[in-house]
Amino acid sequence: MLAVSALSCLRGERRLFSDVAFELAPGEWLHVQGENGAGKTTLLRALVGLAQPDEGEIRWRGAPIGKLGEDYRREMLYLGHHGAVKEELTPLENLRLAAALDGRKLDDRDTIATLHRFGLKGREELPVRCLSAGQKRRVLLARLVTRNAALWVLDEPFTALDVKAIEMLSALIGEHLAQGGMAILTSHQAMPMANGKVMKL
Amino acid sequence: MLAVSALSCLRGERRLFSDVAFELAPGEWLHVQGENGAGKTTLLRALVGLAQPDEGEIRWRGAPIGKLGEDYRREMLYLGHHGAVKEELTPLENLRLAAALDGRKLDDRDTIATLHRFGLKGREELPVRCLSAGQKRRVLLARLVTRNAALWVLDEPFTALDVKAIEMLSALIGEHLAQGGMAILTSHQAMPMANGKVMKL
Amino acid sequence: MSNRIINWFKFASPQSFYPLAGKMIPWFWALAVAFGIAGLWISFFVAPTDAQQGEGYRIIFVHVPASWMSMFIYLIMAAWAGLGLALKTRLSGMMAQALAPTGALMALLSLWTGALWGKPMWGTWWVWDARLTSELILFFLYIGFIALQAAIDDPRRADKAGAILALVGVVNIPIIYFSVKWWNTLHQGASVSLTKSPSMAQTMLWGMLIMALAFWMYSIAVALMRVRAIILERESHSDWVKELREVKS
Amino acid sequence: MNAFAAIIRRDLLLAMRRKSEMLTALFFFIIVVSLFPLGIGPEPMLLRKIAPGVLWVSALLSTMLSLSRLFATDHADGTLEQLALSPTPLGVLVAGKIVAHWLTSGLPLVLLAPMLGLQFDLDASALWILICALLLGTPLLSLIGSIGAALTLGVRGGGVLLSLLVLPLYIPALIFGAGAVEAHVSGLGAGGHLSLLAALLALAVFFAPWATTAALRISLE
Amino acid sequence: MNAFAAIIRRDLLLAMRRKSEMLTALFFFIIVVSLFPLGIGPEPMLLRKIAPGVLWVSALLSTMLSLSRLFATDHADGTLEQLALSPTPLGVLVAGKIVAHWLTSGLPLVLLAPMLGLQFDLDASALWILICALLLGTPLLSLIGSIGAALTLGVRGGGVLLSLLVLPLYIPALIFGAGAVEAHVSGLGAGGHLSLLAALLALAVFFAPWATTAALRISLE
Amino acid sequence: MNWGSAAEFFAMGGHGFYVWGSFGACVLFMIAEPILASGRQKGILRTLRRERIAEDLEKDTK
Ligand code: HEM
Ligand SMILES: Nc1ncnc2c1ncn2[C@@H]1O[C@H](COP(=O)(O)OP(=O)(O)OP(=O)(O)O)[C@@H](O)[C@H]1O
Ligand SMILES: Nc1ncnc2c1ncn2[C@@H]1O[C@H](COP(=O)(O)OP(=O)(O)OP(=O)(O)O)[C@@H](O)[C@H]1O
Ligand SMILES: [Mg+2]
Ligand SMILES: [Mg+2]
Repeated sequence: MLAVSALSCLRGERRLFSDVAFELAPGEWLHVQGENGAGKTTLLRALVGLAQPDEGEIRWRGAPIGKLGEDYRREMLYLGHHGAVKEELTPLENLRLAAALDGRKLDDRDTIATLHRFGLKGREELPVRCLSAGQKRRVLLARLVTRNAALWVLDEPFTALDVKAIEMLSALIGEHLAQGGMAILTSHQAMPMANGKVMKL
Repeated sequence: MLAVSALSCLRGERRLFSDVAFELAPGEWLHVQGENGAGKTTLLRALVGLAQPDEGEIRWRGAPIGKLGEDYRREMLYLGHHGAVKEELTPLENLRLAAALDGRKLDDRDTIATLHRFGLKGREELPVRCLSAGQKRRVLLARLVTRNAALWVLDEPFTALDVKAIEMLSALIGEHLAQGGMAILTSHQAMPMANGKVMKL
Repeated sequence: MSNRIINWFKFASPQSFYPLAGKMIPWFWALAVAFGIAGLWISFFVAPTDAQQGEGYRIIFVHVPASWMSMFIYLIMAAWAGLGLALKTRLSGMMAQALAPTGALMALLSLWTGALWGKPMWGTWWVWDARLTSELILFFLYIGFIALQAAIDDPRRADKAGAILALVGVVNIPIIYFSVKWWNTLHQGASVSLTKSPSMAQTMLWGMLIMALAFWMYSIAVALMRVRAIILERESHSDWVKELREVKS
Repeated sequence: MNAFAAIIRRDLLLAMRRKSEMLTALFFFIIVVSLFPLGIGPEPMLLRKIAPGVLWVSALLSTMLSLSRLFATDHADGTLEQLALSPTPLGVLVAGKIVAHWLTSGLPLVLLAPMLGLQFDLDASALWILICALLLGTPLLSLIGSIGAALTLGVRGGGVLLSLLVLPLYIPALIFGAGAVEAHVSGLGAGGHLSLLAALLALAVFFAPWATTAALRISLE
Repeated sequence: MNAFAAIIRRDLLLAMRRKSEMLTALFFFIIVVSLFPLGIGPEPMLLRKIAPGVLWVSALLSTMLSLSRLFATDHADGTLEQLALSPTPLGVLVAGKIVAHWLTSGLPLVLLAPMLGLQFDLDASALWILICALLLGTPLLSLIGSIGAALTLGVRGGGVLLSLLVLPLYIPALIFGAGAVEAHVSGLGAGGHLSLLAALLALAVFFAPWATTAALRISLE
Repeated sequence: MNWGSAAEFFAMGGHGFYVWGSFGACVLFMIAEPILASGRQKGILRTLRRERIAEDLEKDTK
């Protein structure tokens, strides 16, 4: 499905990585490893199309992602270092609006159920500004459920989460893979999931 | 040295914690534990004087910290969730300016050596904006070395750091304790240091 | 045919343009100096005294070339920028960046010499005349372009952002020019207006043209000098720069 | 189309949630307009003469101030990245954001202007022309401004740089807008000015969202 | 004293690093001043009359725009918390920041104003009065503005709220500053206006840093 | 020849200040700009040379 060949990225005069190549088939996941500053975030941003690689090609279902455009973006979900939630809005509103921008409408019941699943019970109506670091992160991650995407690209999804939340999230990723999804993750912590491909930068 | 008694904090109508009490003597460290949203960050901000507790008292060398003011602040260093580094400046300038504001002048050699110790070799002259998430964090943490403080208050110091950096940091904290310093930390990860007091919120 | 295109692209690469520019610069300087001396000679020793304006009119010999160049350079700059955006040639962005300060200088000189002309002729340094006002706005556009590029560190990003701004500006310059013109002529309250240029003697025309050529050659020479510096700055870590004779010695 | 409505609704909701922001932009307009009589003196003749100019310059400045937030908040919290990655074309979302910006910052000015015009002793027909001119002109300001906002996104000193880029481009709108009222007052008829404004608006509607989208893609890289 | 110099040096260094920011604030001033003739029309008589008012209002706006950055960047990246926790008294640091703000945003305006005055056809003696008035007035603007900047820190829509708070406080400075030039032009002598400006400045030097510090402490809580 | 003497030439019929102000500014700026440009070129060359020396040293020590 996703095939990457001979990818390389420059930053300033520094070559972060070169000749990165891998393939990802349904049900597989990739753990991108590397020290701080190795270029993991840069690689992920290139994979989703936010940064232009200096060389190499990224193909999705056989076509270059630059050509696919929206068709690729519809099947892919990227959650980065950033909050990407509106601090003034409540978790519920945040999820609903994010879905509306993708052109879909969420059912209120399901959305609230998802928030509960992410441990935000009793915080549905509080502006995100008031939430703790970990709770903010959970609001963001709830989009994994409310949006159906085949490819998940997650940059350090476990930061700021407590032990229970990490377990919940890795179970979620496991389900996604079992249903034929794909995932690309970075993390400095040990991964609580098995059977991943590993790539060292 | 630091004595806390009957501390309690409200947020909205929610009582985050109450009757928190502990003492910290030179060479000791405290690990504040708790789920996401338990109130760890709130507690730490109260301890350093950035938030007012609703009840209870915080004493440093016997005197309430509100009264001590600068005398307390001179002996204490708080590093929070936030970056607290200027994105336009280089790591070197960031450290030098932070020290200058505390009324001290840093020796260039020592500062560069510190940056190297924190794995920022070759990045001394790059604006912080260009650094990776972990590298930004390291610039912030370098202040632990360049500023002599007796009490370190660190909110999730290990986020975004890679394995080597975590080892280095915990060794640093160990040294600090061995020299009679004190530390208060939060973290969801297992602590690589021994002999800490633990407090569950 | 295809051969020529390849050649063209070869010189569009910074690596081959750098030495080429180095070779061209002295020639343009020579031309600029030659035309400049000739132009100055005509403006001070050949051109006769003007019947209405006395000697003050001699400012025309720098004022008009500067005004022309300021407008012309903006077009060239925008063309380079657009080319860079369309074809992704690295050199184009550098050329645009190199031209901007010279263009801004020409606009400034036009304003300065115009003001110095206005004081004796109209009795005031500045009037809100259409031409003057649009020249001032052109100067602002240059400054905006330079400021935008200076504010962005990543040169590739700076090039692209600057290109969009330059193109938007090109669309707007005629709009601005005509709107200002209309604004000014609609309520003609000003007690002074641009005195009609005297029917210029042949010599004056020649003087102006030669001075304009001098300004032109000067602009090319300076822009080439600046583009060489920019090339070195941006490519400082590529191998060909390290192998340059200037660097090795 | 669905997403277009959704982003307008989202931005309006956010504006409501930060109500103070919208209101203060309005008050800024009111205060700047009211500063002039203080700085210049109370002669009614003089005031009537400078009224259209002052109102338009203030409208321009107040729109410009709110421009810096057009994309900046979305950029800072990472939402803009998500918008760029959304399956909806970015151009549609950008157009929606521009519409929302006009609704929250341009439209209120139009509604408020007649009241301020009274302070400067303008008569009823001049006020009508003022409203028409502002109705055509303020969307133009939002459209042109969005290009500047996108270009200066995430750039150091963005706020002031933005004004440096955008203000010169606003000049035709200013000239025709203020000119319309003046022409009417001096008996020349405002039709020409207004139709030129409309032509500029039509031009901007086509090109500005496109240029803004291109600029945003560059800023995100 | 050491830390006082250090914070001035730091802010100047940051300003140098963001050179474009300072320059663009200046150009903003120039452009806004130049907008008025475009809105009002080119008659020299009229322009001469409104010149002091226009120059002062523009100076005020340009100072105000740079105000929002006075504490905001330090706040956003957490440096301000660190300043408040620093052993140096916060008041000293605040005073240093205000001085640096004037040096980077007020002083350049003063130096530039005469040139713009020429565009409005002011004569030499009026220009001198203008410079004196601005020299007394711009520090006043920085001092008063810092209180507003501190109060609106971290408040949503801070930028515009700031202008709402600060502009009314600027009115005395505007009246005396623009009044000085006008009084001189109409032959009344500018002495009275200038000494009132000086008195206001003396007052502000004592109270503003103190009030700013108090406001900052509140914002940080 | 329009000019009787050098003084006449410099006076420019009473407009000396304006004429020489214009031509002077042009000459001044047009001398300054190339100097600045070549200064920029020299500066970058200097750093490049220094970097090269540093690289050579590094190689030697290895
Ligand atoms: C700051 C003041 C001034 C500015 C910004 C300015 C600007 C310009 C510009 C942009 C042009 C080129 C226009 C074109 O080729 O269509 C020009 C040409 C010219 N200007 Fe000025 N000008 C100023 C003052 C003056 C004054 C005071 C005079 C004479 C009294 C003057 C006389 C001329 C003449 C004779 C030309 C050439 C006309 C032509 O080629 O059609 N200018 N000026
Ligand atoms: N202009 C530049 N010049 C030199 N190096 C640069 C420049 N910009 C970025 N870099 C480097 O590029 C790298 C960016 O890495 P990236 O953010 O992808 O790291 P990462 O693997 O995600 O790290 P982390 O684990 O800390 O998040 C950093 O090492 C940074 O120092
Ligand atoms: N206005 C409010 N009403 C109700 N609850 C609030 C309000 N403001 C904050 N809270 C709650 O207060 C808590 C703040 O927690 P704090 O940030 O101290 O958590 P933390 O222990 O640091 O968590 P984390 O591990 O995620 O960083 C959160 O649970 C939040 O939901
Ligand atoms: Mg990263
Ligand atoms: Mg926390």
